[in-house]
Amino acid sequence: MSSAAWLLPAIPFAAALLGALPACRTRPRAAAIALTGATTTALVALLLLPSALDDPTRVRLDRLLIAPAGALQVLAGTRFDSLAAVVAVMVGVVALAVQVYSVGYLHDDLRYPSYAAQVSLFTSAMLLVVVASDLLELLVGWEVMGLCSYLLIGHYRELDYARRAAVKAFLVTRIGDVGMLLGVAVLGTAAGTTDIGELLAAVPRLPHGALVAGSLLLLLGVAGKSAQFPLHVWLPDAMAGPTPISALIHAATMVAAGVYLVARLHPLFLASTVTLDVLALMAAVTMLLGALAAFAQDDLKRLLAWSTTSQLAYMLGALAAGGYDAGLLHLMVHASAKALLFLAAGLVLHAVHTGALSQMRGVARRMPVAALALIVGGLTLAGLPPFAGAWSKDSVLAAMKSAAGGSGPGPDQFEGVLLYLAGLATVLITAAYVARLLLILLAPPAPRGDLHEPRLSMAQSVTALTVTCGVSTFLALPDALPSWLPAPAGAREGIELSVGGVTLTAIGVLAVFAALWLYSHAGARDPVLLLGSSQRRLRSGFGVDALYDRGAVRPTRSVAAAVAETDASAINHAVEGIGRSAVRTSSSLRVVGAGRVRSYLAALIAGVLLVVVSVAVVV
Amino acid sequence: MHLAVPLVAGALLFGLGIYGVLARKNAVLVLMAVELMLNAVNLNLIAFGAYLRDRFRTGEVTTLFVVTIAAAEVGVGLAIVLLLYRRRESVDLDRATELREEAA
Amino acid sequence: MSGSWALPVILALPLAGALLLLLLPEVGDAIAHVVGLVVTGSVVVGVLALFGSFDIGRAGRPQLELDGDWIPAIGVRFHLGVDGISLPLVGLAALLFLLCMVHLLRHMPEPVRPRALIGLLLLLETGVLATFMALDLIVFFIAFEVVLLPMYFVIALWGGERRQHAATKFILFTLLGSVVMLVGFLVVGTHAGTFDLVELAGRRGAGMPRGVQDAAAALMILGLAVKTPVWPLHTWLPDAHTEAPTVGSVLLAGVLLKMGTYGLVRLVLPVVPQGAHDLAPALAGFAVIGIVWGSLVCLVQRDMKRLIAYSSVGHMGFVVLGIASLTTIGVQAALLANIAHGLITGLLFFLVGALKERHHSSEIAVVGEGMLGQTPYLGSLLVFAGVASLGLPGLAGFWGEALALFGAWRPAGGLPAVWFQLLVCLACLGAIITAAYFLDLLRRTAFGPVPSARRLRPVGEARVSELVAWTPLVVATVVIGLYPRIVLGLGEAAVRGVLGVSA
Amino acid sequence: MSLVQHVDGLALAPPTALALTAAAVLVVDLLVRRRRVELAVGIGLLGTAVALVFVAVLARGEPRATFCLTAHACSYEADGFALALQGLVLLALAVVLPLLTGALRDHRLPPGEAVFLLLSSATGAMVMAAGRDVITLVVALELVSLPTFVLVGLRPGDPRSAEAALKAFLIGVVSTALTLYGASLLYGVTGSLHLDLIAEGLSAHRHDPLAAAAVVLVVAGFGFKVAAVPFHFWVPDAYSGAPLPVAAYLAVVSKAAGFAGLLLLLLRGLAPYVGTWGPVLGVLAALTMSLGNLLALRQRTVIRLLAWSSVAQAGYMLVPLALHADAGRKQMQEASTATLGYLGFYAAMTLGAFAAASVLARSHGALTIEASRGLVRVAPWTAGVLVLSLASLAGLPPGVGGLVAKVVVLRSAVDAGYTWLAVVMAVNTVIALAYYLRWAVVALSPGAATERPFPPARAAVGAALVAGAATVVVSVVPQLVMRAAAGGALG
Repeated sequence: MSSAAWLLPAIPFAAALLGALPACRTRPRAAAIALTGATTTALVALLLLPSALDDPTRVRLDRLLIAPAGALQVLAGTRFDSLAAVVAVMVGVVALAVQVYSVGYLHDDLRYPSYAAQVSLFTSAMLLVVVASDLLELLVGWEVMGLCSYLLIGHYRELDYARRAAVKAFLVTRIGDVGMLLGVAVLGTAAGTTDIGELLAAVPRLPHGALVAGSLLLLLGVAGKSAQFPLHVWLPDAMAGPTPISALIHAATMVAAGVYLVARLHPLFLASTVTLDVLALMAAVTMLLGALAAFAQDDLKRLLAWSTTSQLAYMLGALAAGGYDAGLLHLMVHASAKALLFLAAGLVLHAVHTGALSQMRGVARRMPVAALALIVGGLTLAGLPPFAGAWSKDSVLAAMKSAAGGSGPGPDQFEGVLLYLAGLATVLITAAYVARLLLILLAPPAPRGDLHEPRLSMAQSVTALTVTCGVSTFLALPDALPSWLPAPAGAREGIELSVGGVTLTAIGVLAVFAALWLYSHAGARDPVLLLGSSQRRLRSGFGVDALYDRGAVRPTRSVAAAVAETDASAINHAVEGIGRSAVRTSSSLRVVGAGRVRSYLAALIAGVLLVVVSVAVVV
Repeated sequence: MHLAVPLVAGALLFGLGIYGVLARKNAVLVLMAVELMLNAVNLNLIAFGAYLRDRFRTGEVTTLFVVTIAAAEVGVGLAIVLLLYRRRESVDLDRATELREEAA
Repeated sequence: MSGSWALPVILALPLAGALLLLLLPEVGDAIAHVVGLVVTGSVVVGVLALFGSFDIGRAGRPQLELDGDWIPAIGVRFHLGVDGISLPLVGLAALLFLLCMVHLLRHMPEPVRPRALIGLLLLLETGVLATFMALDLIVFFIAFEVVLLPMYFVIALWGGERRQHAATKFILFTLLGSVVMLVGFLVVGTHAGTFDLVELAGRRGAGMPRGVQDAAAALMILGLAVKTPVWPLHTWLPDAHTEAPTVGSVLLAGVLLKMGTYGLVRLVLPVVPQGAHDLAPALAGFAVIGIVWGSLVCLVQRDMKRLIAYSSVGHMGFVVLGIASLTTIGVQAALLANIAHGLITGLLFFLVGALKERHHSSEIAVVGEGMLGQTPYLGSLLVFAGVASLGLPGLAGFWGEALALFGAWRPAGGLPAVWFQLLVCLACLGAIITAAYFLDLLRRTAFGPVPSARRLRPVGEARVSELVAWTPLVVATVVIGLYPRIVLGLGEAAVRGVLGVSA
Repeated sequence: MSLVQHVDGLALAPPTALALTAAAVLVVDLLVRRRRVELAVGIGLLGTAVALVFVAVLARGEPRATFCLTAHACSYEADGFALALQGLVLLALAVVLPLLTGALRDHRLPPGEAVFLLLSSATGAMVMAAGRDVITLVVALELVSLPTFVLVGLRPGDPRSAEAALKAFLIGVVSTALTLYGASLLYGVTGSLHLDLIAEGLSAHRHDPLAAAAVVLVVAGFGFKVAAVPFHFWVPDAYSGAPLPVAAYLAVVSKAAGFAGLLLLLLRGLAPYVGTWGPVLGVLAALTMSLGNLLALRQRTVIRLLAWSSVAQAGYMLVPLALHADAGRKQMQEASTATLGYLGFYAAMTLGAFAAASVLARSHGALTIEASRGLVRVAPWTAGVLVLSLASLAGLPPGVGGLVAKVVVLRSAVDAGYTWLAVVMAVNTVIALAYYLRWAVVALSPGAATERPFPPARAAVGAALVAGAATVVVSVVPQLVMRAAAGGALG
C-alpha cells in the first residue's frame, strides 16, 4: 500500500463516501466535497504522469492479497504504467470538467448532493479500472461504474423512460459483464492467476481453446461497456440522464473502459486470430451502424450517442488491426472532443429546453462559447486537419489498411478488408452528420426570444475543454504518444501518418461538408431529408431494439411465467399432494376401527394365521 | 396311543374354539369358546408331558396353571359381560359399537 | 470432558435466556427485551472473544474443543469446536440475532407476546450456534433439530394470514429432510463405528465401500438439500418466508439456510468423499436448475417477500454449485457466498419487513413507486441491498458467486469438466436474469414518482431503531466486498482439510 | 432332588412389597370410611416407594435368582434387565397414582378397589420383568391384564366403559389362548418351558415348521400387550372408554410389561429362530407404526390421538427386534438395549402427555383437541409439560430424550441392515409430527377466555410436573436411561 497510484481511486471514493453522509447533503457542502475530490484526483493524475512517462516501459506494481481461494490468490492492487497514467489524466480532467459543469447544470436540482457523490464514485470506479492490477479487481471498478451509470441515467427517476433507460443500460452491460466474468474464469483457471501481468506472461503457454474462448468472452464485456454491436442498444437510451453524465460516462470514460481493456490485454487478443476477426467484424458493423443512425437522429444527444458508438468502434477496429497507438490516440482525441461536444450541447439544451434538433435552428449563433466549442469539437470529430482528429483517424485507417493488406498482426485478410472499407465509409458518414449538426445549429437566422444564459461554471468548463481540445491539435501528440505508450510486443509500432492519406481524407470530408451546405442552403432544409423514407429505419438503429424485444425479452417473460406456474402447480402441488394423500389414506383406514369387536378378532386371527403359515412354509 | 391322536384332537378343539369366537355374537358363548381353546392347550400339555417323560412334570404343572388362568378369566369376563348387560340389556357383541372411529 | 469451556458457555447464554423467559411467567414484557438484548449482545461479545483467541495459523483444525462422553451407550460424544469454516458462520449468526433483537425493540409483530417470541428466538440461537459448533454427527443432528420447533412457532404464532399452513409445511418438509439425513449418519456410524467428525474426517471414508458411501452421501445430501434448499425441494421456502414475521424471515434466510450448505461442507465432503464425488455432478445440476429456475420465477413475482425467497433459491444454488465442484476455490467461495447471502438477504428481509409494516402488504403494486422520493433512506437501502444481491462486484455477494464459477469451471479431478462448464454457462444466464428482476423490482419501487395518494398520507421514513439494526449489515457487506480475505483467509486451510488436499 | 427349594426373599422383595401393599389398601379401605381416596393412594405410593427402595438395594448388589430348576435355569431372576424394568414400572406408578386421585373423585370410583387393582396389575408387570420361564411370563401377563380389564370398565354408569372393557378383555383372552397354545407346542418341541432350555432345544431343532408356528403363536399374547398390529384393535376403544389415568397406565406400564415379556421371550428363549421372527417383526413394526400414525392423523379427541400414537410408538419400539438371521449375541444385546431405552424415554414423555390431558379434562371438560385452546393461559406449566411431551414423542428438541430414543432405535435398524425399515420410520416420524404439532400449537394459541369448571387438580398438575421433570432429566442426561437399559434380556 505504498504506491501513490492508490490515491487515484481512493480520493474520489472518499469524496463519494463523505458526500453520502447525511451531514454533507446540503448543496454547498456537496459541491465543495465533489470539487475538492475531483480537483485533487486530477492533480494527482497529472503529478503522477511525468514519472510514468520518464520510463514508459516500467510497470509499478503494488499489490495486496485480498482473496486467497485455493490455487487462486487474488492480489488486488495497482499496476501503474504509462498507459494507466495517460488514461488516468484523461479521466481526471474530464471528471473535473464534469463536476465543475454540473454545479451549474444542476443548480436547481434538489438531488444534486447525491448526484455529486455518485459522480465521485463513478470516477473512483473508472480509475480503479485504470490502475487495477488484477482482472477481478478491474471487474469491481468495471461494474461499479455500471451501477453509477444506472443511478445517474435514472437521475430523473420520475420519468418513466429515464427509469427504463437506466435498467436497460445496467442490464445490457451486465450481460456483457457476466460474459466477461466467465472469460476471466476461463483464463484465470487456465493460467492459474487473474493478475494482468502474470496472465499476459502466461499467454504463450495457455491452451489455445481457453485462449480463444476466454478472449471472446472478454470481448462480450467490451461490447457491453463500449456499446458495440450487438450490445450497443443501451447507449442511445442512456441519454435520458443529465447531460454532464452523458459527457462523462457515455463519451469519455465508461465507454472508454472497453477500449482500455482491449489495450491493456492487447497481447492476449493478438494471440487469437479468431478473436481479432470477431472484433474486426464487430467494429466494422458498429461503426457503420452508429454513423448511419447518428445521421438520421432528430435528437441532439442521441446523435452524439450514436456517434460515440461509431467512434468507439473505430478505436476497437484499430486495436483489432493491431494498431495499438492508433487506437489509443483516437481514444484520447475522441474523449476530449466528445466531452466538449456534450458539454456544449448541454449549454444549448439548457438554453432551449428541448433536445429536438428541429427546434434548434441557429441557436448557436447567439451562444458564442457554445458555437466555438461545437465547431472545434465537431471538426475534431469529423477529422478535418489541422484538428487532432485528422491525425488519429488517419493513423487508425492506416492500421486498418495494413491489416487489409494482410501484413503484420491483425485479423484475417478478409475481415481486414471489410474493416478498412467500413472505416473509409464511416469517415464520410461522420463528416456528413457533423456537417448536418453544425449546419442546423449555426444556420441563420438566429432565433429570437429568451435564451437561458449558461451559468459561469458551465461556461468555464466548456471553455477549458475547448482550449484543451484545441491545444491538443497543435501538440505533437501523434509524435509523442508512441514514445509514451510503447506498444506491446506483437502490435504495430507507432503511428503511421501519410500526408497523402490525411489529404485525401480531408478532401473527402470537405466535399461532404460542401455538398450538404449547398443542399441545406438552397431551401433551409435539414439534410436528413435526403434519407427519405429510410430515415425512420436508420433513426431506430435498424430496429435492433424491437428485434431484441421480440426475440429475447418477451420469450424470457413467457418462459418465466410458465416456470412460475409449474413451480406453483406441479412442484408445490406434488409436495402438498403427498401430505393430502396421507390424510386421505388416514380417512380410508377408518374401517380398521369400525367398532365391532368380532371384526377385530377376525382380523387378529387372520393375521396370526397368515404369519404362522408363511413362517411355517418359509422354514 | 400315538402322540398324534391327542395333538390332532387338541388342534381340532382349538380350531373349534376359534370358530366359536368368530361365529358367536353372544358374549357368553364367546367366553365358552375361549374356554375350549384353553382346554386344547391343556390337552396338548398333558400329551407332551406324557410323551416326553419330563422329570420336572412341566406339562402337568402347567396345566394346573392354565386351569387357574381360565377360571380367573371366566370370572373377570362374566363380570364384564354382566356389567354390559346391566347398561345395555343385551350381550350381543355386534351391538357394542359405540366406541369406534368417527367419520371425518 | 476435556478441553475449553468457551463454546458451551456461549451456548449456555441464549439457552439460559430462553429458559428464563419461557419458564417464568412473572418476567415482564419489558424485561424480555432487555434479556434478549443482553443475551444476544453477550453472545456477540463472546464470539468476538472467540475470534480473538482463535489461532488463524491453525485455522484448518478445530479449536477451543470440548470433548466428552455424552451417551456412550450409542457412542455419542459431546464434542464441540470451531474452525475456519464454522467460525464465520458463528459470527454471522450471533450478529443477526443481535440485530433481530434490536429490531424487535420497536417492531413487535402481532400478537405481541414479547416474552414468548424472544424466548423462542433465543432457543433458536442456541440450536443454530450448536449446529455450527458440533463435531459429532448425532450432536449435529440434535442441534439441527433444535431450530425446528422454535421456528415453527415463530411462524405459526406470529406469521401472516396463511401462517399455519406455511409453518406446518416448513416443519414437516425440513423434518423429513433431517430424518433422512439421520439415516445417512447412522449408515456412516454403523460402518465407521464412530460418530466423531474429527475422527471421520481424518479417515476420509477409509473402510467404507463405495456403495455404502454413495448411499450415505445420497441420504445426507437429500436431507441437507431440503434445508438449503436445492431445487426441487424448495417449495417450503417461499411460503415460510412470506408468512413469517420479519425476524423469522431474516433468520430463516440469514442463518437457517446456511445450516444446509454448512452441513454439505462439514459432513458430506470429508466423511464420505467417494460418495460426494459420485453425486457431485447431479448435485451441481440441481443447483444450477435452481439458479435459473429461481430467477425465472422472480421475474414474474408480484410479492416482494416471495421474490426474495425465490432469489435465495438461486443464490444458494451458487453455493451448492461451488461445493459440488469439490475444489478448494469452489468450497471457499461457497462459504463466502453463504456469509454474503446471510448479510444481504437479511438486510433485504429487514427492508421488506419495514415496507410491509408501513403498507400492510409486501405486494410490489401496493408498495408502489417513489420510495427514493418520499423515503430516501429506505429507498437507498433497498437499492443498495438489491444491487448487492444481484452480485455487484465490490460488495460481498460478488466474490462468492464469481469464485464459485471459477471453481466449477475446472472441477476436481475425475468430475466431468464439460458438464460442469455447461452448468457454469447456465448459471451465468441465471446471473443475468437475477440482475433483470432486481432492476425491475427497483424500477417499480425505489424509482418513479411518488403516487399522489401517498403525498397526502406520507409513509414513515426509516427510524433510528431500524437504521441501527441495518447499518452493521451494510457495513459488513461493503467491507467483505472490498476485502473478502477476512472470510476466505479463515476458511482456506480448513477447506483444504475438508477436501483432503494438501496445501 | 429336594422338593423344598430355597427361596430368595430379597430377590422377590419388590413385587412382594407391592402385592402386600395392594392387599393392605383393600383391607384399610374396608375399615376406613372417610378420606378414602387420599388414604388409598397414599398407601399405594408408600408401597411403591418401599418397592423402589428394594429395587435400589438389589441394583447395588450382584444379580440374584430364585426358583431354580437347575443351577443355571431359574424362573425368577432379579438381574439388571428385571430391575431396570421394575424401576420403570414403579416410577410410572408414582405418576399414575396421583393422577388417579382426580379421576377417583370426579367419577366417584371405588378408591380401594381401583388402587388395589392397579397395584396388582403392577405386581404382574414386575414379575414379568423377572420371569424366566414361559409359565411365569404367562401368569404375569394375566396378572397384568385381568385387573386392567376391570379398571377399564370401572367408570360407573358409562356404557362405553363396559364396552371398552369387553373389547379389551376378548382380544386379550384370545391372544392369551394363542400364546398358551404356542407354549404347549413349544414344550412339545423342546421339552421345557424355561427360556434357556427352550433356546437349547430350539438350537437342536432348526427349520422345524411346527417350532416356527409355535414361535409365532407364543408371541401373540405379548403382541396384545404392546398393541402391535394386528393385536392393536382394542387400544383406541379401550383408552377412550377407560378413565384417563387407567389409559395412561395401559399406555406405559402395561406396555412396558408386554415389551419385557417380548424381549425375554424372543431374545432369550426364541433366539435360535431369529431368522424366523426377525423379518416378521420388521414387517409388523413397519405396519404398526404406519397404521398408528396414519390413524392418529385425523383424530379429534385427545384420548384417541394418544391411543393411536401409542400404537405407533409400539411400532418404533419393535424396530430393534427386526434382526437378521445371522444376528449374534451382541446384536441381540443391543436390540434389547435399544427397545428398553426407548421404553424408558417413552414412559416419561407419555406420562407427561397423559398427565397434561388429565389436567385438561378437569379444567375444560370435553376432551377434544380444540378444547385445549388457550391452555397456556389457564395452566402455563401444564401447557409447557404438554408441549415438551409432544415434542419428545415427535422426537424433536427440546424433547431431546425422544430424539435420542429415535436415534437409538433407528441406529439399531441400520445396524441390522434394515435400512428400508429406517426409512419407513423416518417418514413415519414426519407424519407423527403433524398431529403432535396440531395439538401443541392449539394448546399454545391464545384462546377465548375459557371458564374453568374446576380448578386444575393439584395432584394432576403435580404428576404432570414430575413427568415433565423426568423428561427434562432424560433429555439432558440420556445416558441415565441408556445405562439402565444396557442390562440386557439375555442374562
